[in-house]
Amino acid sequence: MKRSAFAAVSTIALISASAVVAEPQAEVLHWWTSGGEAKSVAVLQQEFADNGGTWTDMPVAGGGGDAAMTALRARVLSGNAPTAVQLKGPAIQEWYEEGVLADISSVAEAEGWADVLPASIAGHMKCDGSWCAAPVNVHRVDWIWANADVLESNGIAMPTTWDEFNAAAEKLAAAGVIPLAHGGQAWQDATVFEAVALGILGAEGFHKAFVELDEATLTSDAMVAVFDQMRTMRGFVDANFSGRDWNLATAMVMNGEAAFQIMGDWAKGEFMAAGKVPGEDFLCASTPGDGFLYNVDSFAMFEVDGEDKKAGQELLAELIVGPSFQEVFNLNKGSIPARTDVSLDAFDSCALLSAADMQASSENGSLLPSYAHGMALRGAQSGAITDVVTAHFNSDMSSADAVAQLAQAVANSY
Amino acid sequence: MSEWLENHLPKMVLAPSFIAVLVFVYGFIGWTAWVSLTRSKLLPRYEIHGFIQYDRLFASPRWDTAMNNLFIFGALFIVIAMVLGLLLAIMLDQKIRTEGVIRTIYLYPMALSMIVTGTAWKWILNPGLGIEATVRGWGFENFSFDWVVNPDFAIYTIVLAAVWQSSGFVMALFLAGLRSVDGEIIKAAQVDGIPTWRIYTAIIIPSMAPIFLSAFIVLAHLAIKSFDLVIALTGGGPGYATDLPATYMYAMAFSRGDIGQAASSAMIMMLVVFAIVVPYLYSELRAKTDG
Amino acid sequence: MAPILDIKSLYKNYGTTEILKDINVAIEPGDFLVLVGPSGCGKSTLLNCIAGLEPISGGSLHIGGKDMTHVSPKDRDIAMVFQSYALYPTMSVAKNITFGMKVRGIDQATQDRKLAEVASQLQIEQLLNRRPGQLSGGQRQRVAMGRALVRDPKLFLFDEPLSNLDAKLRVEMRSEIKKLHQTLGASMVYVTHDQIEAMTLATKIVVMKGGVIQQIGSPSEIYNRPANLFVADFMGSPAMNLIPAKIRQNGGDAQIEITRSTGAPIVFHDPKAKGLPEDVILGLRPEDIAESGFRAGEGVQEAECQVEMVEPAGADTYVVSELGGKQVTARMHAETSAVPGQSLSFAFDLSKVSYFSTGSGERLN
Amino acid sequence: MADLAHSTPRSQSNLGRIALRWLLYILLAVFALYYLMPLFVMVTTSLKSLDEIRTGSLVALPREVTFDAWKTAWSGACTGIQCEGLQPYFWNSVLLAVPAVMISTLIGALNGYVIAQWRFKGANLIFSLMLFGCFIPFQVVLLPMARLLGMMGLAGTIPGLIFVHVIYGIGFTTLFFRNYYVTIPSELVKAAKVDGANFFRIFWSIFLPLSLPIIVVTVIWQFTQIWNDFLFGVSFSQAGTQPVTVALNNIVNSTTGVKEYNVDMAAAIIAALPTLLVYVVAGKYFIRGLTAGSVKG
Repeated sequence: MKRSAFAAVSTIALISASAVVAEPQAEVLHWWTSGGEAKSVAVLQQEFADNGGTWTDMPVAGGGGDAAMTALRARVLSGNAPTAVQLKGPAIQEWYEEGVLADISSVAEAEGWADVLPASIAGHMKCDGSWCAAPVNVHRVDWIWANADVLESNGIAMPTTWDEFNAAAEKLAAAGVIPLAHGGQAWQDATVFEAVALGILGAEGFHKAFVELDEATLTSDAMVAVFDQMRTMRGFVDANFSGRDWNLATAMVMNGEAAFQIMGDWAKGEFMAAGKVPGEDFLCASTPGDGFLYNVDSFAMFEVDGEDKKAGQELLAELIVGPSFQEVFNLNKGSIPARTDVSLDAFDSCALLSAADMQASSENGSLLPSYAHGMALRGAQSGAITDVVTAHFNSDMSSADAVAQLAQAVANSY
Repeated sequence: MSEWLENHLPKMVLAPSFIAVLVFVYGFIGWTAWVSLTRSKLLPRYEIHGFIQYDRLFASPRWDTAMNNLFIFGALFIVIAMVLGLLLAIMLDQKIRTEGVIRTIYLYPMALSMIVTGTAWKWILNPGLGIEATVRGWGFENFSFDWVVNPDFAIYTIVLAAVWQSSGFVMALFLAGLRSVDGEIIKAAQVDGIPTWRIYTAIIIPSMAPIFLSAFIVLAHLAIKSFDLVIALTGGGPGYATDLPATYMYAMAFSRGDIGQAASSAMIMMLVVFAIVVPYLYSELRAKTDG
Repeated sequence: MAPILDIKSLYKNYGTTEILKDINVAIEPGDFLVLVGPSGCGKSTLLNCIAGLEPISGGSLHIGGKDMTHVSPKDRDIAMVFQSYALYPTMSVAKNITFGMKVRGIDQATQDRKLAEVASQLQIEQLLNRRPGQLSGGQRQRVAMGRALVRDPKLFLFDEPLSNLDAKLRVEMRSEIKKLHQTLGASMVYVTHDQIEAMTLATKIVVMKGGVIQQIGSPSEIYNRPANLFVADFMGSPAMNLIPAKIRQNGGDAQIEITRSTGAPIVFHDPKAKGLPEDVILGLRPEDIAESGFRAGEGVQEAECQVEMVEPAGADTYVVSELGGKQVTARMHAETSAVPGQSLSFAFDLSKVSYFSTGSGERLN
Repeated sequence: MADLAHSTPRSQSNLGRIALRWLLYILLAVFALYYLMPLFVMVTTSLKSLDEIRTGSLVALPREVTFDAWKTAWSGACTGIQCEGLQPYFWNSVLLAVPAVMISTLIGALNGYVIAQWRFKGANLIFSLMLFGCFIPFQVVLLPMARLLGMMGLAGTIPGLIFVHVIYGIGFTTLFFRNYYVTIPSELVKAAKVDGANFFRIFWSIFLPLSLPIIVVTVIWQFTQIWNDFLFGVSFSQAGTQPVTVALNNIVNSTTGVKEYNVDMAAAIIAALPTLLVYVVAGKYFIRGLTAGSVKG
């Protein structure tokens, strides 16, 4: 009795909502909730509304999307999937395999996405040859941020090799500055780790290890060296790093308490919000070594009922990849556009550097997905690696043990 | 007809709850058991693959840590919360003038979720920001309180916060117990010249045995389910040093898309719960049918 | 006239345990039936069965000539007073008394009138606005009675209503209940474990043990002609003397021989003992043993006995002696000359004697 | 019981007694500090400006008190693209918690009444099965529950969330009421039956009026659980039905954006106000209710 009453009420709600024929509707599940991020999403919502659509916002923050994924799973199982969901990396293909994603090839082909997106990024947006997701931006993960004054007063230049970095760090430590601002959370440990790994293994080695999960590479001496460098880095971190939020670490760099931070380009937003100027107050550079680790945010469309929602998905996909949104959004978010034909005039020097590096990497094959941010591997495998990385970094485990555990954890993750 | 209704009305009133519990507790446990035998990834699948998930589970060092932590955390948390709760209750029972205020102060953490207090706790425990820094600021340069950043001690900070949250409730239970102890027994003991502390240890506390049991059950249930506490305070870190089975399970199910693995860990958790709760239920029901 | 309460071969089981076995009782209108027995004998269960609070497992039950075996309590036309009074704690005394009427939808005017009647009858007018928690034990007792009285039922049921009162109050309330019974002429069933209460109140007593009725009868029948050893021992205070004895059939006469540890056996003659088995238990109430010279009559026979203990009890003095290996109590007048250790001549009134089988414990005469 | 403190026998000197008393108060105060610490941090932070937080110590009194953060948290903070603060979510939580608490309390009361006073064969087994339900880790039920809610047409709705909270509240509410009602003599039911009252009448007229202390305990417990719930809230809600904890989480737990700690803290306090209020106002009755029987075994 009660149930049918509820059902009736929600049916009525649905009917009244869809009374106007096929007005684009979208309920969007995402985890961009903080000020700058929210402003970026608001841009999209505005464009969506301008094109006659109704945007229903469903933000779920926390744990780098964990909470959102919890909600998503429950929604999909209850047969009530959101229209569009912030999803990225192989998770898109995983969801596709569960048979719940919608095909947006018609939009992609009409808009010519294949021509404007770098091939490796486009690859993430395809499932079995058809388009199933729309990319929003490209975050670079392998950034090293520095306090300009601190480096200058200690006579240090931005390091270009890990040895240089180590030497600089020791010098800074001797001068009483914390060399590396770091927050001891598993994903931050993994972020530093992959930057180090990219530098030491090189682009090819990185691909072998963290995309192909090649056992030989995972257990190689080079990998031992990566862990050795991590152990060294551990010495450059202050004693109170555990559990620290990344933005507090950024604040340490800003205040001159610490010199460097290795973090994706969202850290730039913190500097900017505090009124710091890139190139003057703070410096940005890629971490030592060649290559470019990208973290591409994208939206996947879920299989839904109703013409209005399908219309919403198509409109949304079109807008997301549209040049105007790509520009405005990324200006707000600190990342760079996913499509390569957007004018970068309004972007800051760090973003320009990022765009140039992406171009170059794309050409020489060193444009690589970030493992730490879920671009390279499925959740179970990347999680297994992170477990070992963070366990090693936060204990006195030897590098040899770590490598052995790494291989085992990866094997146990299927 | 009306007589039949009258005789069966109590059962009919209980029936919906019973059916709900059967479906939503036992049905779901059964579902979890099933899924734990599959290779479910992002979403549940239903083809049985044997005990592979359990093999993976027991091969995982992180799960080892989580189970170890559960026992360390569970034991410490339950014991400390009980002892502290009892102590506070006894102190508050000494005709304290401001009892109402103090009691509320002790009790209020129960009202807050860890989402609310997590950040504050993180700062307080962080050596560079919180207690350590403050005490050093007072001039005690060698004061050290850095458990939260030490993998070997971080689990104790979880205990600290968990005790903070729950000991007030335990205190309330014990205070209620103290207030319902038969006053004549105590008068008799006082007439006999038994010192106050002996009255407590020999007469009052033993008479509160059922309350100890209730408190134990409530605390055990909190310990096993502790989840947001860890997430808010340490996120399982440093490394995964403060992982608990509940957080392990959550990580597997929702951030790793490894539902089969999560289901197998849930089943092991359930076994632990079972081992604790069943003896309690047994004693509970026996005592009640005697009476 | 049909019996007001008629119970036929009633059984009550909990699972496989039999609580009540083959209960058959009937009472006439105006009877005061007391169910008495040690705790756990099933008397309260029987009362609950009569009230309909416990379903019965077998047999039938009629109240006022109507079959009530499967009728719910509220339709049995009964009222009940409970041991703990069971007053509704959140209701005032007045509400407690009128609750039943309210539930039954009786109009307010009638409720008020009946409440006033009952309140004056029980002298609780000044308590009507109080809560049960503010009343003394005796007052609560009265309110509980009031709640029953206001119903005007065919049958009143009382479940040990006086056991929570102190001794003095108990005696007071007892006589008040008796008075009430006499003025109302109502039919009552009353459960108690106190045999004095049973004797003073009842027009009819049912003695129970282990879920089985031992004897049904008027108080004097129960007292004077107990049906078996259990009833003999349970009813009366001090209890009936139960002395092992041997009977020697001697032509037209029967000799009763009682051994004792000191001295020769006592030998009595009693024609009533004719035809009884050799081993019997002889039952004699303390008041039927007196000092020689204080009792005369047909069945009185005397014997010398060794006095072991003397207990003055005001109006009487109890003198204890040993007979047949048992302590035998004699009820003597207050000025008795008995002294412990001395020998005294006792007069045994054998006209009142009861004989019981040593095996079954059943009455033999 | 409370006489204990004052009539301590002669064995202690007056001086010793006073010293002991002082010690007692000092100890109580120290513990009070321990319990108040996080609240202190939260309140002071919420009254600081963001600049002061960036530059000063996190654990210190504000140099300059400002209530801006509170205003923002209530009606201006962004939880996604909507910058309406906690306000709309707060009312969602009210709409969700009030009926859920009322329904689960009523069901618990009826269940406890049946189990304690209308015993029948198997009632104890049913009770223990229900009790065990209290201990099930909630993560276990998320996915199958989502599926069932979908089948019932309740997915993403507030009634759906109420349903879930009621289901998983039954164990505890039944436990509370059952333990309270077993201390009430069964003769009360018998008397009422003889008086002609039926099952529900007895419950309504006699047991419910008696239950105030345990109702307070149950309501406090359930309200705290339901108001503070995040897991069910985030899983079974959709845009527009999210409870305040989800919004708070959205404000507090952003991963890659600028953190406004003062707003976070103010939001946290606002989200916790109802439960705090319940404890402060009803705390006294809470202890009383526990004393009244619910703590027995």
